Amino acid sequence: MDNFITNLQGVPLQHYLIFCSTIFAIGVVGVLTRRNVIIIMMSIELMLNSVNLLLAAFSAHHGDAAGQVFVFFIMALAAAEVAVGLAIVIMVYRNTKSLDIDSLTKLRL
Amino acid sequence: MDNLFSLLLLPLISAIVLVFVRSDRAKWVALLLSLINLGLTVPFLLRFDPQAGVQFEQMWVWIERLNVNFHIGLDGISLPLVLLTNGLIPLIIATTDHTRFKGNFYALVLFMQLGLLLVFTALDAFSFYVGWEIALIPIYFICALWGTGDRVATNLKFFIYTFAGSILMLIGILYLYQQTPAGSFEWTAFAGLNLPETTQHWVFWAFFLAFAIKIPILPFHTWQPNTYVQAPAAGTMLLSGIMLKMGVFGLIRWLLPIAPLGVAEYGTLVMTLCVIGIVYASLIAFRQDDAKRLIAYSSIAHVGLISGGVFSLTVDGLQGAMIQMVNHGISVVGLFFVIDLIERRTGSRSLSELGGLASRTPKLAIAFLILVMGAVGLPLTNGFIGEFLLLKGLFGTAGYGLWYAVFGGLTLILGAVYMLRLYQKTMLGELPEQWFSVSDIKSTDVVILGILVVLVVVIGVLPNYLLELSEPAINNLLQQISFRTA
Amino acid sequence: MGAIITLSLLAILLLYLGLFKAKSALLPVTLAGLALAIGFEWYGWNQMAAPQYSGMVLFDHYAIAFSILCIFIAGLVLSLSKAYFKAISENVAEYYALILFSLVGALLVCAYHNFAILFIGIEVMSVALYILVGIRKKDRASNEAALKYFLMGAFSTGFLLFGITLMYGATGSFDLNELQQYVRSTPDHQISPLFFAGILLMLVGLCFKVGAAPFHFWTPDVYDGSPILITAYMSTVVKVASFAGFLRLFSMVMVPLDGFWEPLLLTIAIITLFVGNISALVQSSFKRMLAYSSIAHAGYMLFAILSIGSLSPSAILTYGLAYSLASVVAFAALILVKRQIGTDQFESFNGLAKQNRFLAFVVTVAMLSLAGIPLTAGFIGKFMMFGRVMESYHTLLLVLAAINAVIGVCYYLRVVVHLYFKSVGDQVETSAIKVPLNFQIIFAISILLTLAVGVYPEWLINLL
Amino acid sequence: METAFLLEKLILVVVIFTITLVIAMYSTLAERKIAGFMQDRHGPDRAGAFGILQPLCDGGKFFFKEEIIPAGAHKGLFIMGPVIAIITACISSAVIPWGQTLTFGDTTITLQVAEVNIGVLYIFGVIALGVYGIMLGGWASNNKFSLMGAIRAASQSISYEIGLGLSLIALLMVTGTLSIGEIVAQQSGFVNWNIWSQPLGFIIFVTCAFAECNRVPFDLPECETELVGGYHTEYSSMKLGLYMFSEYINMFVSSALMAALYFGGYNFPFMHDLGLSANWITIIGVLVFFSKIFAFIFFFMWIRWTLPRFRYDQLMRLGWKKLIPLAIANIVLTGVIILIKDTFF
Amino acid sequence: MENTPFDYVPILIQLAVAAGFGITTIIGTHLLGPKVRNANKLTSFESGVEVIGNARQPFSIKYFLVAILFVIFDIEVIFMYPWAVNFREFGWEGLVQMFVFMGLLLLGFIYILKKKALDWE
Repeated sequence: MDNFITNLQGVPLQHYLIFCSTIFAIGVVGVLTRRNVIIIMMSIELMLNSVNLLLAAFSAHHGDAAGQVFVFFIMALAAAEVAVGLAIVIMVYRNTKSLDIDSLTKLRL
Repeated sequence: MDNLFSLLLLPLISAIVLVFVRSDRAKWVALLLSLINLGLTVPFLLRFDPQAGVQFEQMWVWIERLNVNFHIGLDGISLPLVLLTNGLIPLIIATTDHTRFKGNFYALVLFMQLGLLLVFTALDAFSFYVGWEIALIPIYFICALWGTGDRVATNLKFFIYTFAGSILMLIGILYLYQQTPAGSFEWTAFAGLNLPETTQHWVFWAFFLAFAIKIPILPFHTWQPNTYVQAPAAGTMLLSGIMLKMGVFGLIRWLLPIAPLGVAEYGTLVMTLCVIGIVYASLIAFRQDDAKRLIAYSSIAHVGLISGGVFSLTVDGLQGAMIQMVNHGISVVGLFFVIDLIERRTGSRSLSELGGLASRTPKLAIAFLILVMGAVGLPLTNGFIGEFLLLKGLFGTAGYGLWYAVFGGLTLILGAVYMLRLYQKTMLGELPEQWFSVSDIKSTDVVILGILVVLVVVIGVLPNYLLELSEPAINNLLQQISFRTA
Repeated sequence: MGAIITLSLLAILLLYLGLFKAKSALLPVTLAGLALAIGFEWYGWNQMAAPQYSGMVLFDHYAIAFSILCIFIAGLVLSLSKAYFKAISENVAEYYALILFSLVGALLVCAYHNFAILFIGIEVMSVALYILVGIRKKDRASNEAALKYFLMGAFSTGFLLFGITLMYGATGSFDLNELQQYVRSTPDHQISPLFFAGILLMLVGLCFKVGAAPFHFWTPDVYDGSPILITAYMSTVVKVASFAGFLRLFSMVMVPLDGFWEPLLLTIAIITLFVGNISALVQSSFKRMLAYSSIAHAGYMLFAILSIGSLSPSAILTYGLAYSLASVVAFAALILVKRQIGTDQFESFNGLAKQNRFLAFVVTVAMLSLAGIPLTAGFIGKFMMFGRVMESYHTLLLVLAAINAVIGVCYYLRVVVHLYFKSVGDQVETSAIKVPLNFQIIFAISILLTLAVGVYPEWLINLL
Repeated sequence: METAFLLEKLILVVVIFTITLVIAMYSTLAERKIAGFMQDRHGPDRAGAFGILQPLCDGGKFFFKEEIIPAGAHKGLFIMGPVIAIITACISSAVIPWGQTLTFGDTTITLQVAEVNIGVLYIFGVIALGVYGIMLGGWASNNKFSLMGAIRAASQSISYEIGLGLSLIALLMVTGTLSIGEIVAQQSGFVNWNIWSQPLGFIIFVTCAFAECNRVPFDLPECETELVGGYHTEYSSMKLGLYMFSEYINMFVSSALMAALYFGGYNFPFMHDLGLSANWITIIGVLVFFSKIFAFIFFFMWIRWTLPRFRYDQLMRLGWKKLIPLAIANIVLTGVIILIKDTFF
Repeated sequence: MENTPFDYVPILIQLAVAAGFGITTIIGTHLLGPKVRNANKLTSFESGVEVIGNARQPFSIKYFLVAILFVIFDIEVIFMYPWAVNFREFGWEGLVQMFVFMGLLLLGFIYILKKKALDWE
């Protein structure tokens, strides 16, 4: 039990780094491979939140509050972004009745 | 009255004025303005001292941070071309049909004059490049807007070719700019560079391609015949009479002093190209049915010879090139005008359809004959002295001089053949029935042709005046080169 | 800061004007506000430039010049919008407000001195645009463009943020000065690998934002699907501001590490040029052509970052101004033509020269400027870019750029060809296109400025 | 040491959990009894004296009823809904200080499960999670009434969460800490209770708490006259029981919060003047705290039979247009007054 | 008061207990209750009427609007927490700054109200 607690308190920075990078990578892969718009948005959120976590970890590591303040900024703007994004998704859904990104073929590349 | 800038400013102002002249009088306004500009040129000619190097210099800082100056001046090499430009532009304007062209056409012509003059007077590479490019835009529009046939594709090709060449030149200029110690675009700074040999090779190609496309020298000439044929007569005159001299001028003014080692390395190759071009173009010219196309090819042959003269790196060759540039300008403008007059009267340029017009148009026939003689280079015409000097220069070229001279000399013979065929097929022989009603040229046209004919003869008889203008400059240049290559 | 506050308040004021149905006051108020903002920036020019607000922003000459440029271009776009917005939606006030919000973001990006502000600026700039892109609610193309822009924008933000975070992890600061200190004082081999990874990710994020290949694939679709004026705004103000931010980061912090990122950026620049130009060449739609050409121009603008020097800022400023002016003209002309003909294909420009000489002339000058022909601002921009590259002897890049310049000329001339040499088809009535007064003024200003910069660029280049 | 500490906390958790469950169970009885009292009738009185065993019978019945999962439902989510509801309801009490410390020889026991310094944020976060249980259940049921109820519940609870948060901000400005333990500790005696400095904030908080608990007059998510059973229309047996439980637990926790944040928690008047030992003060404090909680629970039930249910538009209007501006005004007022006091007095 | 991650462990315990309770009861009823199923019983309840269509249909955009507004306002509220806790230290200057922030928020809020985003007809 004691061991468990010391471990909890002393997680090395590398672990956060690897953990967050993994989540970030999962997010990126999600964006690139999934076809459903909502899931893509969730993947993007995953990316942003991994960043938040890492920022908080770094902030604690450096003993510098700026990192946490940055997290606040990210949260606020991510919220704004999601608000707009969801509105766009709904708008698209109303017109196409589909959330599949592949069905959006009006504009060709 | 030695403000050289006014020479450049006037065409610009004239062009702007002419945009707003919408009536039939545009031609006369343009003619008047261009004649004023010609008049302004005269004082420079009178006060010019051939021995004194670059004169009438004017320099303003253009972009300080980049060391770009607006730097213009005249020397023995540029003065004849300025004269040629300012002399030919009024003539070309005079040849146009005032009912067909509105103010915007003349505005373009005068705007082009600005570009041309800037090219010929620039002593700063940036100014030179700007002039080089802005001469291109108006001629593109002239050819494309008033041209005939598949003008869009043809002119696109023309534009792309020349633009590609000039972009290469821009890279070369920027490279040299980096090489100069203080970061300067000045011609003197460029010419004073002592670049390593391999670098000079690269620089040579960067500049040479731009000039070669413009001239055009053999493998880069493919844009030329169609463009000439499809352009309106005035456009063709501008292109062949003045614009292609930009290329030759560039060779003499920029390429030779900057990359003498490059010239030494590739001179033989270029000379060979020129000579092949001469023979090739002449042979093709001989087979043409379209009179305009025939002259277009003859033009390739002639400029091939001129470029050959430049690369011969002899006084004679360069002097010949200088005077022949002027001569060719006069002749080719005259010839194209004649063809245009014929076409306006008969509606045809086809040698197989035409014939025997001399009986109906005696004045035209006489002028045409003299112009053809000039183009062929008979003694006592302007062509003679030019071609003579050029061949002499070719002969004097180190290495394969004899061969160049022999093949270059073919121009004279072949030129005589196709030019006389042109004359014979149009003016002599039996007059087809449909041309019975063809009338002779009007008095204005007589005046224009008269001036051209007089020029052909005068320069033919008294070439020394022109030669003396450029001789010191050429000598100086050659000394520099030999000093640098040694 | 005065300008940023002015614009934010202005945007809110506009929203309220919209609420109280004072629609006719919108444009005058907006323009007055923009003028006031420029006045503030102007006033700040002679002030001592030091990082303000806890080192968050820095209003040096660099920031002010780019800010003024952004405000000016936005003013041009907004002046064109009078009738245009009314035609596509009833929420006119929101248009103005959103564009102004986006402009505020752009100004922040120009003036940031801390990654927090960079991030906020980019987001404010983009979020407003997500809405604007999709403002035509019933139009599927507009919908699709909005969705794609949003997804790609958010995606790239993720990369940018991860990059920022890693740099923060390496240095413990978001402040540009401190990052600079870190890079300068640490020997190369001791710089944390996190920092390099951060550079990489930020590079990806920024390239997304400026639409550089291979992260460009959203650009054509988004530009194509958006309402024309929004496209004009995006391809000018947003692009200029993004590049200003991009350059500021690299010139302040990254210069000592150029061995690391230069090859990458070089590759990106080359790919961008070729992708942009070759794709633009094969388009049949004028709007799409402009979209791809904007990718190509991003490639040219990368040159200044690739070879950072004392002239880079003015190079980007000049190029940005030239490109923006020409783009505004091109898009404005497209609006007029599309209103008449109903399509944004090249064909709709057919024979325009016969119907409206002024319009044709204006478009021609814009195209020549985009192509980089002397005596237009575009040439000066391109010349400076080429000069930058030559200074660091990327001769191969320069040769490739020359090839691209030639390709560029092909498609820009194609417009000219359609303007002057193609005849109007039978299907369209040949009634002359009318150019409203505000369009005339904008055209005149843009073209005069293009020519003025082209002939005498000294003042512009000396600014920075 | 750590093991002992954890053991102690485990015991505390189990005790509190049990108390919570018991209170929740008997709240159901209390509700019916109070309803009866208000309507002048008896209420349940068969099972045991005064129906005292009624909640046990109800509980037993829940266990032995058939559980039905509709064919069109999403099975996993359908089961997860009530579990999440009960979990979020139960864990929110973790940061509430039930009393001061008890000392037995060397050991000191704090009557608070987790002494974290961000207690208010924790509460706020857990409350926000509460909506998931309802939303999942309603959506998974694949029933129109359920979905409607769930959406209403979600939209209602998030609307009032803003008011809740804003009213708390004013409180935090007064207290200057996020730790509930400290907030309560500051209110020792009677005059220090936050209700005196934050009357408006309290009213807003209470209103929002009612809405968060889906209590009348804000019980639109399950209003039987419109939506049958609302989000739990399709639920039966213990899953329904869990939803019910979670509601009553929520009510209990809200009451505890109100008592702790505004009414001094375990503090009572003259507590330090009676000359009692610390342990006794703690024990009395706990009792006082629970009596305050019961008073609020009674208040909840009292309101139920006093006010009629809102219409949905009225509900939204109240939340957005009245409470939020009011809460902001409260913040402004609090800030200005505090600063004037600090500066001039 | 210094907090360590350790202080949060009791919360985990409580979480475990609560989850254990929930899951146990669910499993318990599953084992105890009778299982007499038929198709009729398993259809969704629509007041005894034939079930029409899927329940998961698009619903009023207003709910969505509320959700979005919540997300935005809630974030703004989060911003105020750190300020509120330390508000005495910031003094008048901090107050004015926060008032500016709230003023802007309020302007947005009024805009929303005026746009009738929160009116249910």
